Amino acid sequence: RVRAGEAAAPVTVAADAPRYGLASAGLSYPFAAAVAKGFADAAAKAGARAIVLDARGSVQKQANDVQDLIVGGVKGIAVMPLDAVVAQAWVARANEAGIPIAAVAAQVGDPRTRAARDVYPGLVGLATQDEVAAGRAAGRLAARLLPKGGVARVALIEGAAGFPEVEQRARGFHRGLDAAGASYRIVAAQPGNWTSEGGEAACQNILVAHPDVDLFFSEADDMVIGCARAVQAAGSTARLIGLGGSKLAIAQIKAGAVDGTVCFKPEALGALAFAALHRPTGKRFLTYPLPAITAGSAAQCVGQW
Amino acid sequence: MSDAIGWRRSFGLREAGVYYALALLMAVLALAAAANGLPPYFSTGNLTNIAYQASLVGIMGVAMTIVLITGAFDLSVASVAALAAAVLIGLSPVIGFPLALVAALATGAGIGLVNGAIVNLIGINAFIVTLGTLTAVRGLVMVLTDGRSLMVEDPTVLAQMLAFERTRVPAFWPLLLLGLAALAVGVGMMLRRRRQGRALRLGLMIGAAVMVIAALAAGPGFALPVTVAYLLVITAVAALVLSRTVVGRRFYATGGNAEAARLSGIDVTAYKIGAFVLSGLAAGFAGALFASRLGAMNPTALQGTELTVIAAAILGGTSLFGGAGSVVKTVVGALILFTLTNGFNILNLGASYQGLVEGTVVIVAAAIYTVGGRRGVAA
Amino acid sequence: MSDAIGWRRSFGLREAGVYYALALLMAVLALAAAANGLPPYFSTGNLTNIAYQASLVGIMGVAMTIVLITGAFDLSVASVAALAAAVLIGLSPVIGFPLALVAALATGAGIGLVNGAIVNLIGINAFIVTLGTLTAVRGLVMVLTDGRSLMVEDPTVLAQMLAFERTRVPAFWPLLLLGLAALAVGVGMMLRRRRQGRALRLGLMIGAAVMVIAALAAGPGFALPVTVAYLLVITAVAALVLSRTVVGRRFYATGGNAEAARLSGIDVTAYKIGAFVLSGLAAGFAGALFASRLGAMNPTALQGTELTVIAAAILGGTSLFGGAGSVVKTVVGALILFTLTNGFNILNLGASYQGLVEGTVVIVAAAIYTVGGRRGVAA
Amino acid sequence: MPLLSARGVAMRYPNGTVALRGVDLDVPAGRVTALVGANGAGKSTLIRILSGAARPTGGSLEWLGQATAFRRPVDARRAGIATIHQHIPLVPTLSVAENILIDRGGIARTQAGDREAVAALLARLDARIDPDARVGDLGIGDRQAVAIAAALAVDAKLVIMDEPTASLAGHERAAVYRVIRQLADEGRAVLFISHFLDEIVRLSDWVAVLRDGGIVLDAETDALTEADIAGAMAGRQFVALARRERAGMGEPRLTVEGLATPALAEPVNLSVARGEIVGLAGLLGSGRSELLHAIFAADRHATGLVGVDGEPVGRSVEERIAAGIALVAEDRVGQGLVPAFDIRRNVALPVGGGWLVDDEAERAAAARAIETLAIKAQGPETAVAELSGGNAQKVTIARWLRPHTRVLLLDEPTAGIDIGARSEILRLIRGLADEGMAIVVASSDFAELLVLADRVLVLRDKRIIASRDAAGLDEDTLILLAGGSAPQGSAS
Ligand SMILES: Nc1ncnc2c1ncn2[C@@H]1O[C@H](COP(=O)(O)OP(=O)(O)OP(=O)(O)O)[C@@H](O)[C@H]1O
Ligand SMILES: Nc1ncnc2c1ncn2[C@@H]1O[C@H](COP(=O)(O)OP(=O)(O)OP(=O)(O)O)[C@@H](O)[C@H]1O
Ligand SMILES: [Mg+2]
Ligand SMILES: [Mg+2]
Repeated sequence: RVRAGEAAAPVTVAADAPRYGLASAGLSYPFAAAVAKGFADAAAKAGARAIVLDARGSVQKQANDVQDLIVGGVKGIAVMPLDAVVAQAWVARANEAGIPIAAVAAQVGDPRTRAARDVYPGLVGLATQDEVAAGRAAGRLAARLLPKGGVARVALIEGAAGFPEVEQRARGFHRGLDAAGASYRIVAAQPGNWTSEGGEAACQNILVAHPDVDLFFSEADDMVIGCARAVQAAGSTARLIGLGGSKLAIAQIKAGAVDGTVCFKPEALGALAFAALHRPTGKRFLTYPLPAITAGSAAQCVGQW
Repeated sequence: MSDAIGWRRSFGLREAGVYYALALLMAVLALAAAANGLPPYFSTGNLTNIAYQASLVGIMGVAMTIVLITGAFDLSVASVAALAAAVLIGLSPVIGFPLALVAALATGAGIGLVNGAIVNLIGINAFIVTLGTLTAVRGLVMVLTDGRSLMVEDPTVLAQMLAFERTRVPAFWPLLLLGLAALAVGVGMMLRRRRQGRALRLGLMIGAAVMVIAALAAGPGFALPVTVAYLLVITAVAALVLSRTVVGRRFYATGGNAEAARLSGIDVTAYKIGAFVLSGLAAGFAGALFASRLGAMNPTALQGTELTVIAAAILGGTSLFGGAGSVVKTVVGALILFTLTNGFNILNLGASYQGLVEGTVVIVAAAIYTVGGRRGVAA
Repeated sequence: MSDAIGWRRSFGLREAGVYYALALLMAVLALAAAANGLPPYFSTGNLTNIAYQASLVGIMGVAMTIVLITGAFDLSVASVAALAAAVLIGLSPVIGFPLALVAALATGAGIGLVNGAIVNLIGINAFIVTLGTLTAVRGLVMVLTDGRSLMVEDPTVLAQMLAFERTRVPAFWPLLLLGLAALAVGVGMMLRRRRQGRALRLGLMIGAAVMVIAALAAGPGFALPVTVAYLLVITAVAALVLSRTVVGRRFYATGGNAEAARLSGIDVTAYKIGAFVLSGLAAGFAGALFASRLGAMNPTALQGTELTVIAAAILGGTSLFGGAGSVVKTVVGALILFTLTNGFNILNLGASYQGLVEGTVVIVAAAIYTVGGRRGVAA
Repeated sequence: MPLLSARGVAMRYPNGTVALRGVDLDVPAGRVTALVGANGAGKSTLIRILSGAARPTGGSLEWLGQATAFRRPVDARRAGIATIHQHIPLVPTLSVAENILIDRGGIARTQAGDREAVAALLARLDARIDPDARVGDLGIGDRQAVAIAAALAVDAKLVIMDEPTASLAGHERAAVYRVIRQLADEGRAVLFISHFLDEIVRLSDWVAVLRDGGIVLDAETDALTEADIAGAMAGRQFVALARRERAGMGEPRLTVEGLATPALAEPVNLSVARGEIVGLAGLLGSGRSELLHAIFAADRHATGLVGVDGEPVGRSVEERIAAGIALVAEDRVGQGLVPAFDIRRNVALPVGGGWLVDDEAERAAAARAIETLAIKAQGPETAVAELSGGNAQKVTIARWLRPHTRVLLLDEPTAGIDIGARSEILRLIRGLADEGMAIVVASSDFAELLVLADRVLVLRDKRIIASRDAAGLDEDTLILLAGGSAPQGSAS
């Protein structure tokens, strides 16, 4: 028999091996691609076949993907939900079909009413980093970097409107700063659309209005890299903090262009999600520690995306 | 001779190419699935799935086709659908599902009216206007939802939504009867031996045969998701109006040569605005279905879908220059697009290669009927 | 009388509306900034920022305008730019930056050629072809990058990239001299008292005055980011070719009436394909600049930018139906779009409201010159 | 009481052109009223106003004695006015039948009897057109016939026709004449515009002459001669062009050997001498345009040898143009003009010349063309979209009036051109021939061909069936050769 093109999992796996599906948010996002890699690697190690579907950022496509996985009769479904609320229905459907389902990288259930660590009923597991905790780690790091004395001026580079992480990371950031007793004022909170060029433009523009910003917190590493260019070009002394631990950001931290970030490990998430489906341990909330990284500690974080 | 030409016209690549493209694609996928030892591709479940997945794009595509026929363009459909979804989810707990549904549809139609009025009364290019409303309406969704997902908690409302979107309608008898009726009409036409319409007759007979066979293959328990039924009804109504009524002809005339249409007494502006209203209405309906699917919506819902909708229409052979187009073919165009993704999922094609394959297939599908036809639609 | 009409034409809303729209927008933002006690809006730094942010879209917009002038359409530019970026980043460590740059540009031009050939030789609709290449080329980027970000580690390559993208070019003397030269030409024309060209003369004088004032205000240390300089040079060359050369005339004729152009001996197909090649080349250049910004790129780079590019062109008054358009106005259209985000950031407008405001401003800006002009470009 | 009367109708276009300055006109029932005037006199503008397609800037209309204002075309149609506009507005993507029945109301798009009705209308016009053909695929002559049928389909009290026969050949033209007479005999009013004065004299009961936006002559036709009408149009005494025998052609300039294309039934061999004018006669669809397009290589499938002055010429339009061949295409809107360009740029369109645009030279050339061809326009910078039909036609000719041109192919060059300008153009063509140009001209106006040509080729069913010396040939023979019947009372 001819085997299917196994682009996602190059390791040889028997054709009748158990199949596990991952409904990814979009494989052109490096973070999601790394999650998928972790998932596929873990599956290959366990002698299973991973079916990775690419929603390409569309909730509707992701709904179709989940449905195709259910109809296709996989042994377990991991979903990296593009929308926490919408994903509830998928959990219900998988449950109806008797297929175990786990969430990876993002929560299922209304994030406003559900605590970050409260796993949605019906999921066999939730493998994620706590976004609020990540924001908090960034906030604590920021508090260390802010100038002492007086009210520090902080600017926030958000993702894009409509993503729950935007608010969660910001909330954690505030908590981290408050917990460290920092005295600060948010002078601007503007979207950088998750991209480096967006981050660069936002920082350039904010620096025009507030040339004296002391610190920029970018909600994602891609944006902090762009922001670093803007800060440098404007001759500002603002400190820069990102979030995510991308390869590029870690390189920039080592080079001294960025001050710090919070280390995410997407491949670990993929592996955790696979484990939750393959060998459930009963523990449903699966995560890993989120250290804040600076130039001194950059070696601790291996950029996975 | 005219008959032979009519026949060649109707079944030639130029006219029927998009059907062939779909059939070819499905055949390739079925073979590939069989070769990989996967469950049979042509199962009722799988085909129903494809139709279900294509239904929202199909519904918006039908109205988009009408807009394109009048020579305009609507980029705002996806945003409008998201807004309608937000309205439905937001208002359902307050004023009840039926009224909220009306509000959602009215919202869609209202924005369509605004689009149409700006384009036709002020005279700004449709592309830039609907690009503006695409952005502005999405912004409105952000403002209304405060950038967060909305969901319905009220169980009665939720039940109504599920009933609206998730029931299945029994399809065995309708399909069988429709098929037999079509067959009867076809035979009747054959007996009347009209010179014209041999092509139509043959098309009718093929359609009838497909319906009857599908019904028999699926068995008496066969039921369709209600969204697919909505799509079928909307498509059928639109196709009949366009091809069989004076209103339809006026839509075509408006897009084919607005000045000629105006001089022959057609209220061109009304038809052009009407097309936008229909587009908004369809987007509102699609948004309501989307919201009801999950009892929830997120502010970035359906982002980017407008290009898929337009792609379906153009894949179905609708001209960007107005005056020509068929809603049935648009739906087939949408089916091609969703068959493709469904096929990727079934065959577990590496995600990296999907874009490459999809883009190529889209161009090849369009090539099938362009090269087959005498001359392509200009640029 | 004819002179008065020429004057009214050139400075009327219809012709110059997009300039007024930009000026109005900037004035509003400057006032708002002042009212909020922010530093002056019209600083060299801020204006340079806006130009810098608009430069990639502007460069692609110039070529897009040419494509639109020939009556076609190119949705693939953003994907092509991403591919060129991937090629540059991927090849630079292997074959060195200069050769990799050539490869990136060749990639862009090559895909443009493929687009143009499919559209014009096979005759498939440009919208569907470039939608196909949009998808396929993005897929190719995924395949090449395997869905991960690429980055250059080699410090010498990185240095070359920075030199290519990040240097600043001294602009005080060039600006001053150019302004004075324009002034001189204007005065010369005035002395020759030509009947025609009063409008041109006035335009020249205004432009000259703006340049001289800008140079003096910015001071002798004034330097432009090199991407802005690239944009200026590309725009100037394209504008001159389009308005002053026979080649430019033929681009317009090709889009204005392809059959008439063909019967006048213009190789219409070559011009149409040529426009696609230019578009691919410009996208390749933009992609190379993008990659050189960070010495890195991720596979989703620039996704969705094609709509911004087309919006800039159409905001600049280019017709979707071919035969009309101005690259300078396209660049102004891009500036409007980026001035808007710049304004949002400076005024710290909430992210939720930005879409709503942006969409509205786009429509209003387009309305300014449509309503001002006698008749709008038909939908 | 007249059916429709115009009182002091004036029209000033937004660009400042005053097209009409107070026109009084009565159109009574049962009468064929002819409206004539030079190109740009304002005829089409008046028609647009009478049919509700444009609103006048002054004056008023009366319909059946009642003051009316047609705000939209539909108002005029409802009142009972059917109009054929000059630039034949049809919907290219719809079929012939649907274009003809376009404004029919009701619910069903096609009704029983539609086909029969359409077939009857087309038969009445002697037009052999497939009712199911797409209008976009038709030639300009067929489209004109469809437009006439569409006007007849409406049961109108007044039928207005703006140059209905400009693109028709003798045979179809005769059918239109018949229909016009019938309409009048049924008690309807017909308002009819034409540049063919013989047509006017033969057909109409009444003539109104428009000059510079005002009526200068309004009289019964019987009291007038062609010369009177022409004189009133031009505002001066008008001398019709007479045939002139010319001796001694030069050596062959254009040689065509084995020219074959799928559009022609058989290969064509042809030689045109320096200074010779060859006429192409034939019915609609006989293949005249195809032949010209093949010579010009505009037909990509054309094969065979084409030579100029003994030098073989390559097989592309550019090479043909470079060798000095020029084609003035028949469909000025579709194939001739770039609507977004002004006169200057349209005239300067043909390939050749340097890299840079020389504004001054172009302006001068355009000004010269405006002068030579008496184009009625404000100046070289006037947009061609604002020109009247005949003046637009002149622009397409003007494009090729350059020293470089050695062979001029003209496809219906005088369609829609007024009598004064027509003889100017014919004189111009003759002058060009005298300077050594080889000229091939296709025309549906056989009288014109006979005046102009040295030799006439007759085409029928896509092949050349006869070649005659023009001297001694008469119109009736030509009509018989072309395969049509002679128009009723074929005169002159
Ligand atoms: N849309 C327009 N805008 C501006 N001027 C116009 C417009 N249409 C026509 N004109 C001008 O109005 C005048 C009358 O034009 P009209 O078309 O009525 O002439 P006509 O008598 O029909 O000529 P022809 O015999 O050439 O068709 C001309 O000078 C023409 O240039
Ligand atoms: N692009 C086309 N597609 C289909 N039919 C066409 C096309 N062009 C022309 N025809 C048809 O071919 C026939 C020949 O038309 P054409 O105008 O070239 O002939 P002609 O002898 O020059 O006649 P005339 O110049 O009097 O119109 C016509 O019946 C016309 O309808
Ligand atoms: Mg006229
Ligand atoms: Mg012809």
